[in-house]
Amino acid sequence: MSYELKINDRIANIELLSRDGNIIQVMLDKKLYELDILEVERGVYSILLDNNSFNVELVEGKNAKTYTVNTLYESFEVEVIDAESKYLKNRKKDEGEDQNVIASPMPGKVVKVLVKEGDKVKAGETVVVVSAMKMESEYKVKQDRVIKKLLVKVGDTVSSDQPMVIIE
Amino acid sequence: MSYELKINDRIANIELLSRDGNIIQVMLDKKLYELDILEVERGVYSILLDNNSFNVELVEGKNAKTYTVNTLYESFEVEVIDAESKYLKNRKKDEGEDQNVIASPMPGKVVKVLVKEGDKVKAGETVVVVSAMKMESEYKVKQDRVIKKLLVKVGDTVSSDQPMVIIE
Amino acid sequence: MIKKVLVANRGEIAIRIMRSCREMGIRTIGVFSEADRSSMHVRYADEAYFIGPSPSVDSYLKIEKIIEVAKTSGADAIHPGYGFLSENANFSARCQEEGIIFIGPDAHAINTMGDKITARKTMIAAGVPVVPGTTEPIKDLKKAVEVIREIGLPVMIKASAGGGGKGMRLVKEESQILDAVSSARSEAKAAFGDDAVYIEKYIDSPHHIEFQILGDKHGHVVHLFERECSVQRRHQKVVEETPSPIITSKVRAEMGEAAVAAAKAVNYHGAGTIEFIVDDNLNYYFLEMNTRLQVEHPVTERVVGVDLVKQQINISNGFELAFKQEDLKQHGHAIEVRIYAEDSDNNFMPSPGIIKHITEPLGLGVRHDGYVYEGYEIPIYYDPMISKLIVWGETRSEAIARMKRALYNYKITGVKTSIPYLSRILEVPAFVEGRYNTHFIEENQQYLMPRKNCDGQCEDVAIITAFFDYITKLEKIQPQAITKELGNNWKDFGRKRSILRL
Amino acid sequence: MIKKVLVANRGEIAIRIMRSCREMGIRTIGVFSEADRSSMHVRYADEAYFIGPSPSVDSYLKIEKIIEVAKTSGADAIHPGYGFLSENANFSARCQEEGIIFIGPDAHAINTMGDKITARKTMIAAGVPVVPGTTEPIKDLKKAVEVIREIGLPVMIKASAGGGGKGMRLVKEESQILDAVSSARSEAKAAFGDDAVYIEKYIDSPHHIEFQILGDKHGHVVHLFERECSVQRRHQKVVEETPSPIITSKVRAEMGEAAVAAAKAVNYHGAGTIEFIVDDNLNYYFLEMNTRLQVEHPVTERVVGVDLVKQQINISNGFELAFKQEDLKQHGHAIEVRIYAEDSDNNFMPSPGIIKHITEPLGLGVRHDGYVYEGYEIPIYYDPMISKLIVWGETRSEAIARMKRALYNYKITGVKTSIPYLSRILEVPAFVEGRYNTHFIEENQQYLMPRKNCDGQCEDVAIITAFFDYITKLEKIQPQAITKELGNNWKDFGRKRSILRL
Repeated sequence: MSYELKINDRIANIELLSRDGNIIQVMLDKKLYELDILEVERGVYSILLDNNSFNVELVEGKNAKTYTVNTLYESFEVEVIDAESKYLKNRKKDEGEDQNVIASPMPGKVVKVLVKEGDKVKAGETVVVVSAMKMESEYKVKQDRVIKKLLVKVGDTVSSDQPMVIIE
Repeated sequence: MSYELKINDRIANIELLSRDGNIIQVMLDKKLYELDILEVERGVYSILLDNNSFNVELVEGKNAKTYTVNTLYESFEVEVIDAESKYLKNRKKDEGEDQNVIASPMPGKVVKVLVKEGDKVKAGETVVVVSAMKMESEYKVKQDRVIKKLLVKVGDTVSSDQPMVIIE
Repeated sequence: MIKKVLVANRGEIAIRIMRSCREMGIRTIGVFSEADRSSMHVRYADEAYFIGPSPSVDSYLKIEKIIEVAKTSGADAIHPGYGFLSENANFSARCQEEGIIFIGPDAHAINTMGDKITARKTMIAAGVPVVPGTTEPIKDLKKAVEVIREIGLPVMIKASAGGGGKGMRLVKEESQILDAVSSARSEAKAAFGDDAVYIEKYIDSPHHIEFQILGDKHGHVVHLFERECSVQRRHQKVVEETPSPIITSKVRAEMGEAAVAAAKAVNYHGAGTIEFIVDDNLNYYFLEMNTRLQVEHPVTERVVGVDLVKQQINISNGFELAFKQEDLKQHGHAIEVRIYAEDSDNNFMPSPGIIKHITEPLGLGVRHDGYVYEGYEIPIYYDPMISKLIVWGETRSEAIARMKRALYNYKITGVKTSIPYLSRILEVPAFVEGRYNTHFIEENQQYLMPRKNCDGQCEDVAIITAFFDYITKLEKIQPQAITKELGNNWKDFGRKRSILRL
Repeated sequence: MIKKVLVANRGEIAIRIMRSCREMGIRTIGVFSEADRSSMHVRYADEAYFIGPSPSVDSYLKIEKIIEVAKTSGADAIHPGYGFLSENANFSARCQEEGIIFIGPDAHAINTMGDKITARKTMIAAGVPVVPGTTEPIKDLKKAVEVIREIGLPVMIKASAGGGGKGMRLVKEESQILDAVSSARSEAKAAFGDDAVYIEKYIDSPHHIEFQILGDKHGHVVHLFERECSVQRRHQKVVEETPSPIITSKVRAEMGEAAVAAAKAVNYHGAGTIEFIVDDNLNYYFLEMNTRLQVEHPVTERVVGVDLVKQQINISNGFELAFKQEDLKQHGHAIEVRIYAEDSDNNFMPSPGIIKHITEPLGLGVRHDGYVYEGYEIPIYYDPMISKLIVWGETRSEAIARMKRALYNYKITGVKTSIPYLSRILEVPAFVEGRYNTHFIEENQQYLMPRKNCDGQCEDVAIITAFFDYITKLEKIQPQAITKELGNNWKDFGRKRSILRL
């Protein structure tokens, strides 16, 4: 069975052809790879490919299908695409580019909420200010919007990706 | 509910009295302890007792009831004694002091087997020699015995506590 | 003799201080906020006391609470580290009142050096060069022009009442002088209702070079040479090294003498740092004094071979310095980088979170001062610094090669770090050649952008690894699902590919 | 110029070599046996090749296999590390035949120094002091007595054909000479059918002191001072330090010259070590030469400030040494301890196994050369050394204090280690005072026994922690089981205790 994995803008097609201990053969976008792959620490793989030694670290993302993959110098976001992810992706597309939720990309503490529910805000206006590690980040709307719901108040601690404001 | 824990020759009686977040109160052999206990890494606890900071490492032993506990300078073997362990302990006692199995206390490779099944061996005679990390260890019988069964042969790799010879 | 030290700090510096205490047989007291119960300094200390909620204003900055813990625990001294209460004159004074040794200077030295104007006047009196400029506001045009001619171009004109760039003018040419003064004054008048201005020499390509000093309570002061700290981003030091690649031994000796004179001017005792601004012609001017241990103190420790925390404690004990100026030498070259939990490629956004995995670089010439461990959650409340990596080499180029090797082998997952950004700094030609000033980061943006360092193979390996991990997980949930698929093995993969493709 | 190095080794030394290669921009090739697929050196290398089954005789000692990998991978040089093939003259010669640079001396130097008799004769010819004694077997009594008078008491008489202590006699007094020679001869005759004996000066309280040397291919040889290695258990070094606490600068200079003469006598190039046996009066005698890098080389690196692996590579490249003898100085004091996977308190039984958890000591003055990581299984096939801890201090006492601090903070669980044993060594008065010889371990058994270091509280904490972990596990299986019990909280614990006790 072949799988599709998304990495940056690339959708890669990959299939496991054989497996013998650490040695696997995979077909990746019509290219055949044979490599020696071994999980040496939790989430850390040692890979020998044509005798080149790679150390690859995986950190699971929001779910079991998403990974941050660190190789020597680069970091990739990789997502396994199956029927479920495809459905979610398609739905998302229908909703247009801008999101209707303002979420915090980092954990922190809400230090300012500059709007009330029902406010009309202009594109570029700051809605919430979150502070982490002595640095403040402002969260703005990208286009003219109406504040539908405030999910946080000043003093709240927010985690990464936590929705803070619903707009429409 | 109170538990019995064995540490060296001491059987300690211990009961959890209360728990509020990290703060627990326990009664240990009629002595009341209140302490702040937190698992900071897997198997590593940080403990504050009367503001003294202890770092305690636990390594699970053969089963969930046995631990090797490392404090700053000392290492203890601790065993939780419940009905099941008591039963096993009593049975063991019935079999007398000497064991009827010679097991390897360390992982290694069998380099010599000096007996055959059915052999009569004298107290102190070497039965098997195991090598690990360039060092050889000899395993002897403690009293006159008969070799009932050989479970290993030269060249076998043995793990810790693996039975090698059954004697009677 | 100090027997028990309360360390009024957290993070790497708390542990660094406790290490030296342990080597001296001194018992350590840690203090911690709500967010820091699981922090390494609590685990490293002999005793640890809770002091309040996570925001530092409610815990690490609470003078009375910390004094109270010192008394309860029987600490005879307090080490403030850097940041927090380290340059707080009131805290130094409160400790003295309570009969607790403050491991740092007295309130007088902190106050004098803490106020820029007073510090400047004190330095002038002591004969330490300061950036040439006026010490009093200038209210008339003629006087202003006179002063500019005296100082020499280029100069910066600043509104006396000012701030935010209003009423500021950089004057580089003779012909601009009159215009610039007039327009600065009228802008200042409009903005602040006051047309008085200051005039200061403008240093075109400034180097930030600082001198480490140590003074005892018997009037002896020595310097431990310089640290070059010109690699800065938004006035935050990023890379520090010693010796400075631009300084000559003649200028070093002169600046060292100036640094000692600066410290003596405030009867300084303890460890301190005299910061200078240095131009391309190696003219140097006193900038300010940091009356505490610096983040970058380890490069000095490595090259001079002195444990600065031990010296601080010995000085606090009232001992005389064990060495004279002529006993101190620089051996080889040391570089320090600061590892931050931040996404350097995304506007340096802070990246608190849980450390999933960490591999620390080790081996010859590498010192690592950190505090995080696997499973530790870096809190949102404090500085994003995770650790400092300090390397030593016989030469500057060996030190750079060693730092690259160390960064290459330093892996932290779970949070984003500045490690890739730091690696890029070490490759910038101006850095490699040692020709850089405080404009280094802005002038070298093109070298500091994230780059693709690996060919397509690297990306393919990333995909294969994620894929392999994913199917291994699947297999654990549905055993045989994967192996069954492989039943006919790879030989007939062509057939399978055409049939099974989704 | 060497561009690609095959490291024919494993463990910490393989990684240590690869680190220096990386700093020099040299690509590294690792080789691994079956047991070592997950070993850190495979992960650290740029390329890695499988070379055979786990026993080293089938992999790390397979000369032809390693040569083959070097050719396949295009390596232009091979670094043998220590142990394995590092002192194998055939291997050095085979490399040369294949046009691969062997990073080490040529076969002639290895052979000459590898054979004790030849080495002894070569040293005598070079004017290097050797332990006084006979070079030829003595077959008659009169001659034996003559020789003993010449050498001076005490002497050791050894059976020429002998071994296992048979025919050995220690003679300390004049009056014993005749008896001892006669009985040694008759015992030798009975045991080996040959009554010839050797006579050698007996060194009563021997110190093992060795000199690091470096020689280039242009005839320059320098020494990098001494290492004191007298703390030994069964001829295995346990703790090494430099400078030696007993040596004087006069003797150091003399021994250094002797070491250089010894190396020159075999046209030595590369890094090597001249081992001396030294008595309490600082008489020194050549013992043997190790024609390779030593395990304890880092103490020299730290105190002299030279990267020995880089020097080896530069020498192999045919470069001249970049320094002369007078450029080299010792700065401060360095100590190394070797951490073994062994149960030091249980007859030093090896303890291979899986590393559950590791906390490495860091900070000022600490170097750590290791190779294990969490989850790694230390294999049964190789040396039990896990890592080396090297500390530096301004003084010997600071270095000892720092080593104690580092060991205190070094935690490895999953396997037993020698860390507690090493900590005890550092506390032994004779060690602290620097008065020790190779009998140190046997003479100080009473200090080296496992001790109870903590009062009852420590044991109670151990019990409570195990208990807490156990009930937390139970709770995960049967949620609420524990909290339910706590329903009425601690106030009525008296009642519960009496009811629920099993």
